[in-house]
Amino acid sequence: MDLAFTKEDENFRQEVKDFIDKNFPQKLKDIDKRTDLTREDMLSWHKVLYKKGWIAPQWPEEYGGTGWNITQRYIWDQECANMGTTPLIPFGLTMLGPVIIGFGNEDQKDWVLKGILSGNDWWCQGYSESGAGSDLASLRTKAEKVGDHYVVNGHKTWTTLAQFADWMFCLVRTKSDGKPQEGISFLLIDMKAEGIDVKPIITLDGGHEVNEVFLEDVKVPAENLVGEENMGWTIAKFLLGNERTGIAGVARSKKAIERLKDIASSEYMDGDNLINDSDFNSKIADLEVDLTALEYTELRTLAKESKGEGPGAESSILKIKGTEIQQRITELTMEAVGHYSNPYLTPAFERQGSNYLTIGPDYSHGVAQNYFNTRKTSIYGGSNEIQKNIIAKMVLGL
Amino acid sequence: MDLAFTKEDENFRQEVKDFIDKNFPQKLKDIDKRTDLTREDMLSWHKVLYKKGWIAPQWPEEYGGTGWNITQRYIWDQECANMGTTPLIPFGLTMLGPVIIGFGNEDQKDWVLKGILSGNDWWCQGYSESGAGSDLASLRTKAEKVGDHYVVNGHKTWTTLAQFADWMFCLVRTKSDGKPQEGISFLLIDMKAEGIDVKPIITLDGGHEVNEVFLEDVKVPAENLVGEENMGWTIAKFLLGNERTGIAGVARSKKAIERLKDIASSEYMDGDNLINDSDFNSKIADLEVDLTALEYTELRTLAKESKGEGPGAESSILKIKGTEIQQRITELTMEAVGHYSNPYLTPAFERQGSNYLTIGPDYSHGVAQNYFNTRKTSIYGGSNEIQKNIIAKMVLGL
Amino acid sequence: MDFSFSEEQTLLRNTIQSFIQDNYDFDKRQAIVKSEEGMKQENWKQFAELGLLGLPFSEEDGGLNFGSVETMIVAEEFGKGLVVEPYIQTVVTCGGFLRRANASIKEKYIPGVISGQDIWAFAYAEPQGRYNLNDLTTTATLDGDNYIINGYKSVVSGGPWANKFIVSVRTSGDQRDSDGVSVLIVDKNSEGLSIRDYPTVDGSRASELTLENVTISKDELIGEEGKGAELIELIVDETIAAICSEAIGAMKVLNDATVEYCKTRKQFGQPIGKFQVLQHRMVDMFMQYEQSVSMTYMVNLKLDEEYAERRKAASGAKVQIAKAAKFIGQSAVQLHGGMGMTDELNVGHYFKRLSMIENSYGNIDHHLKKYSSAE
Amino acid sequence: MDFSFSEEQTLLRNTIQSFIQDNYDFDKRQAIVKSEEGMKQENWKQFAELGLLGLPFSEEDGGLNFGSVETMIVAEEFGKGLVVEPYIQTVVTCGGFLRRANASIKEKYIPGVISGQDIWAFAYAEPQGRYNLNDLTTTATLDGDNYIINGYKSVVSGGPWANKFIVSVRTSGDQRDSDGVSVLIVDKNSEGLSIRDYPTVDGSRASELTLENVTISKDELIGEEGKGAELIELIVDETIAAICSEAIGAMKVLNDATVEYCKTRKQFGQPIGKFQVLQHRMVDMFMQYEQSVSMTYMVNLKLDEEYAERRKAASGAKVQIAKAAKFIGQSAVQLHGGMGMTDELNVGHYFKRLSMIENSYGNIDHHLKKYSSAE
Repeated sequence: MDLAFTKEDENFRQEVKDFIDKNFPQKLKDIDKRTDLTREDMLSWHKVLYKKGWIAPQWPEEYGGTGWNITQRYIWDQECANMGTTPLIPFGLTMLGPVIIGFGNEDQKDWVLKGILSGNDWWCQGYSESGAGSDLASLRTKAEKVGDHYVVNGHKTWTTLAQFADWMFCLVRTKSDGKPQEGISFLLIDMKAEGIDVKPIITLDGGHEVNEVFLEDVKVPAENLVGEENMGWTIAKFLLGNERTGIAGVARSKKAIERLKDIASSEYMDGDNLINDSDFNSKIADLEVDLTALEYTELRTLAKESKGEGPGAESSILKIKGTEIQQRITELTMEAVGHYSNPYLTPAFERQGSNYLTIGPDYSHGVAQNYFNTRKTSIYGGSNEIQKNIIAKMVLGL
Repeated sequence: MDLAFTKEDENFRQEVKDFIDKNFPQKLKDIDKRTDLTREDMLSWHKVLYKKGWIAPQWPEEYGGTGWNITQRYIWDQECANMGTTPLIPFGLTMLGPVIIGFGNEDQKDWVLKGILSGNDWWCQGYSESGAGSDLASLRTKAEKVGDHYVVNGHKTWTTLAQFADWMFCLVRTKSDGKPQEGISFLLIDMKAEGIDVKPIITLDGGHEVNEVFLEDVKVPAENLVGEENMGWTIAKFLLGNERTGIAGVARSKKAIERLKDIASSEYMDGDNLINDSDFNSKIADLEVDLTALEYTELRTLAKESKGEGPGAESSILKIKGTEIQQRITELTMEAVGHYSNPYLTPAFERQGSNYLTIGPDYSHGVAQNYFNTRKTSIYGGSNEIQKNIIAKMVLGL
Repeated sequence: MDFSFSEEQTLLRNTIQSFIQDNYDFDKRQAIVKSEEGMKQENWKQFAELGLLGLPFSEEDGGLNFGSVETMIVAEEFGKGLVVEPYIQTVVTCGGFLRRANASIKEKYIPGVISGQDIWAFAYAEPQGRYNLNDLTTTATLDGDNYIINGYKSVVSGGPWANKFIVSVRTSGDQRDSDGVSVLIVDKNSEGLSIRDYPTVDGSRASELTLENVTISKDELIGEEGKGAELIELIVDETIAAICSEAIGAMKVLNDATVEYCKTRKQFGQPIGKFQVLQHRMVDMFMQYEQSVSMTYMVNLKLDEEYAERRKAASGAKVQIAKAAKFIGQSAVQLHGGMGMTDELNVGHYFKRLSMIENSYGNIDHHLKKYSSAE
Repeated sequence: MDFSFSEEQTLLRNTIQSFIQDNYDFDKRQAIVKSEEGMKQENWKQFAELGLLGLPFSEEDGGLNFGSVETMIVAEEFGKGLVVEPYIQTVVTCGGFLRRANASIKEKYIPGVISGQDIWAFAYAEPQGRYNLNDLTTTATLDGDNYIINGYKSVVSGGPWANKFIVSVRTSGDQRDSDGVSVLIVDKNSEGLSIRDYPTVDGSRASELTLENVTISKDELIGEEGKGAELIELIVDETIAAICSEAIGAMKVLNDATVEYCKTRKQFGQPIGKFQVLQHRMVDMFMQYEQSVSMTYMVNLKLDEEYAERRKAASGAKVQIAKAAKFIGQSAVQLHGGMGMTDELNVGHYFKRLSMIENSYGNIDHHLKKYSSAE
């Protein structure tokens, strides 16, 4: 047992810092964080990392991974968060990539992984349906085999950033008798195919992140099936397990707490800074302790993983605690800015001729929206209640 | 809507105060609260109130109640708590009394109610069994009708203060087929009857409050059946509803918070009194707010009741919130005394020749035991989980 | 003690309920929120016709002389409809100041409130002041018969709709002294007053006010110069009582909607309301609501008590309501799943309004401190 | 970074587990607790034979030169058995002082610790001091070659079993100054020292110490006069790390027992572990446990870091462990129902021990404050 970083680790950290410092796109630094990013903005950092060969640390080296050990991956995450790099779009890198590596055929490994690594293909996730939220197995979008094609009909929802996507990996029903889990298949669908219609869902914070995707007689070549027909459930579960690991977001939460402390150091209360209020301070400290515990819980999980154990149901802990902490940070941040959490300042408002940036301190902009938006984290990706069911069953044997 | 006390209310309050002041037994004031009270001590205040006619405010006047309205009952509870009177034993007054009034025959009304009012009969409650905790309906103690007697065989547990009891009201199984709720009867059993054996259960705080009661071929006259045979379930539920109302303990929790504040005003932290610590203070204030809300929730429930509505499942709220608050008070009190929550000081220890009363401040004695003991409140009387099931079903219709 | 409503009060409640039913279903509410103006003048006229704008004023002043229980009823029902028109701001808060002012101010201004001609807003907050009502850098100095006001007021709720403002200023003393606080009436068209309007996250509107040598007659002073702190605290407590009433209305809608949704929405082959964990969560929501109702009744009935008792009632109620608002709001969204996150469903909008109520006129920590210092 | 245990460490864990299995099942433990002495000398001898009493001492001093991870393993396994013998007090706390003392003190005292001949206790708390280690009214004044000590020490854990005490005293400065704190060794038989022993609620023993002109040689000073505060804080942090380790052992037993009980105990026709609300409660217990394990590993690996990092590690761990101890302890009792309330079942005893750990060497509030001030 040992927490020390070796000389090599420290060298690696320096290399990472230097690289980010020199190569993180200037435009992303300048962009007002409150403005919606364009598709190209979102991909610009991805492309830099691709060129460097650092785009997929979590993949095996032979498929384009970095070959980093867990300490190096930990350092990488830390420095990315410290230096405020834009998060990468996870659908290809974190979700689909490992699925293709584990279940795809050689041909799929070739074109899908390449497209993900290069950033040429933007993927979205076709899992949820309006009748099937956390209960994935009850999905109804149907795929019928007709010659060398599947014909897909149905409706997906909560599809994040589908408005930008080139491709969708999609769970479809290929058999309707038997147990609901048994008739599901995993298809790769071209978003430009005829019969696909994407409609925005506006969320309560006013943002457009998620969509409905309607599929009407969409033709999908049979070679776009991943794994065997009707083994989609196995793949879906594998994918959800991977999704949960990334979701803890420890390094970014650390950064968000730093920001919260900065805000509390700027805000006043009875003539003193808010950060000096014992009650507020205790709440921050409590949050930091919880996050530190999560950090080490994640490290312990990664260490197990690197020995070939897991990720088991323990990764559900990371999802639950990670999202709880993210939500509490947004809550406390909203509390910190006081009255200035009220203004609803959007670019649209600015376009009406008012310079919204001059209302309230900079750091207050969007904190309420962020609080509202972050409520999703305990719902999406398998609600936290579902995660607890998984732990109860898989870990405690209840 | 109006919270004001009328002139008559204020006169009544003065009368109550004067009465308690003059008549609360001197011996009970002197008795060290940490010493186990004797049976006679426990009954002494009861007997004073009986003489005055104030022993059963919650009963209808015709059966010996006081005829007070809800405001007067509220004032009475407040003043008893303020003046620190010893709580009355609830088994006869709060639990059995209303059952006999509602379900008993004339003969039972006569002897049972008289014995309760006068304090001559000490009752205990024969509900729980080791196989049937919160799941009362699964009880197995059996009563067989043999001529003009029932012969009872079985085992009751968690029977509070059975060591002092003259009588036990007892749920027994009189029919074993059909739904489990349908074969239960409500019997009055003489604790001096042959075949009854009471064995103490020592709780984790070291106290002896609860017991096991073994019944072997106990003969119970058939006239001791309350209501009809096999209607015990209806009676049991009626009784549990009444039990919950009293359990909120608002006035006594108020007193306990006063005591907590006194302790926090005597304890030191970094040279100042603990009461001046913002974090600790906020915790007390938070508790007081919760208790005030509960006080008005109880008053609203009583007001409804006095109009003939309820007590419905709403009384489960009083049980849940009341016990949560009681538990938090004991928790904070333990926190307040700091290191001196550790000593385990008992009369037994004193009998070994050491004057335990001189270890730590007076107010620290027994606070940890009290904390441990109070954990029972969320378990007994229908666990708080069961109460929530009741609200979900009865109030929310889930 | 009595917890029942009079017939007259029940009638009042029915009136508001009919108004909401007819004019304020969720779609209509959203249309109002998204409109250019952000409120509906027609509704305001109807409030006047129904007598609501004169509720707390004495008969002498042309009002109905109703008490806090009636205000509670109106606010609670408005809370159920997520009404955005600035009733509390104009009638409860600014009306609270006006009805305690001298005869000439009453005469000058109260008729305009009751008739619906004027809309008022209370400009008290300042960027450095947080929830401390006496932390004021906005100053007014007497110059002959006029006050000259300089300063900045932030997040004035309902500001864009108001043509009159009540402004708290410092006329003497240090930045946070309670002595030296005064209350002035400022007209929207005053020279030197610049106003910047914006929408708020809960569908309402607010303004930033900059005051540069705004000059008003000294007759526009409410109460005694320098002695405004007590009055402000009293009226803020009355406002808190009204906001708590609004909150329990909103909570009730959210709780009912959540129970209803869980009874119909199916997952894993059964209504999700059959899952015990969700049942207990809804029970906790219900208990939080009941406790909030209790505190709301209590504060509305204790507004006329002596200071310490009123202080504990108001701060205690605000603490309970804020905790419940957070818990019920978050839980309702969570139990509605993805649907709870959408702009389309009403649930998120109740959640947003409750979230803003949480911190308005002081958050939990602020009121816990006020509670314990009020012995 | 590496989170695996070496073979040697696993061997050590197995050794302790065997000891617990053979000598410390619950009945045996209760017999020890209820005995006149309250601990078992035979066990202490066995600790010595197993080398446990020499664990942290350098080989030069006759010890095994093991680090905090080994101490963690021992304490964790002792926690599973609810071991009452004062291992942490003697070896970790007092041993921590001794191994940092000068050569002559080392030589004089360490062999007695390692051989099991001496039992030590740390007398630091005072009635007014709460968790502030520097809040001392017990004084020592130098008189020629002797210190003369006067004062009162409260709730000295393991006091009745100790024949040597390490006592924190004030040799100069004001009551709460960090300068002027010194650390002295006091023999049980010193004249002027009176000791009152009593049992504690968690099955251990403690003492009150009154010191009236207790005179000891100035050679019994550990470290420099007046400079003891830093050393004390360091050793208290090491003690906290060991207590956290003990706590995760106790939590593990409680969690396992609760899951097991809920699988077998039936109500309403099924094992109560089938009720979703209880399942999620047990999941929360499990998560609290995992988070506690993480913090315990962390603090044990960070004891040698620079001050701010060690401070955050120790206070952070204590906060997490205290929260988990409360939650797991209370939940285990609740889920065991009436049985959890009995003296007869082990559950209540783990709950009691965990409750005392919650506040020992500082409660949650204390450590949250220390955490945030350690930037």
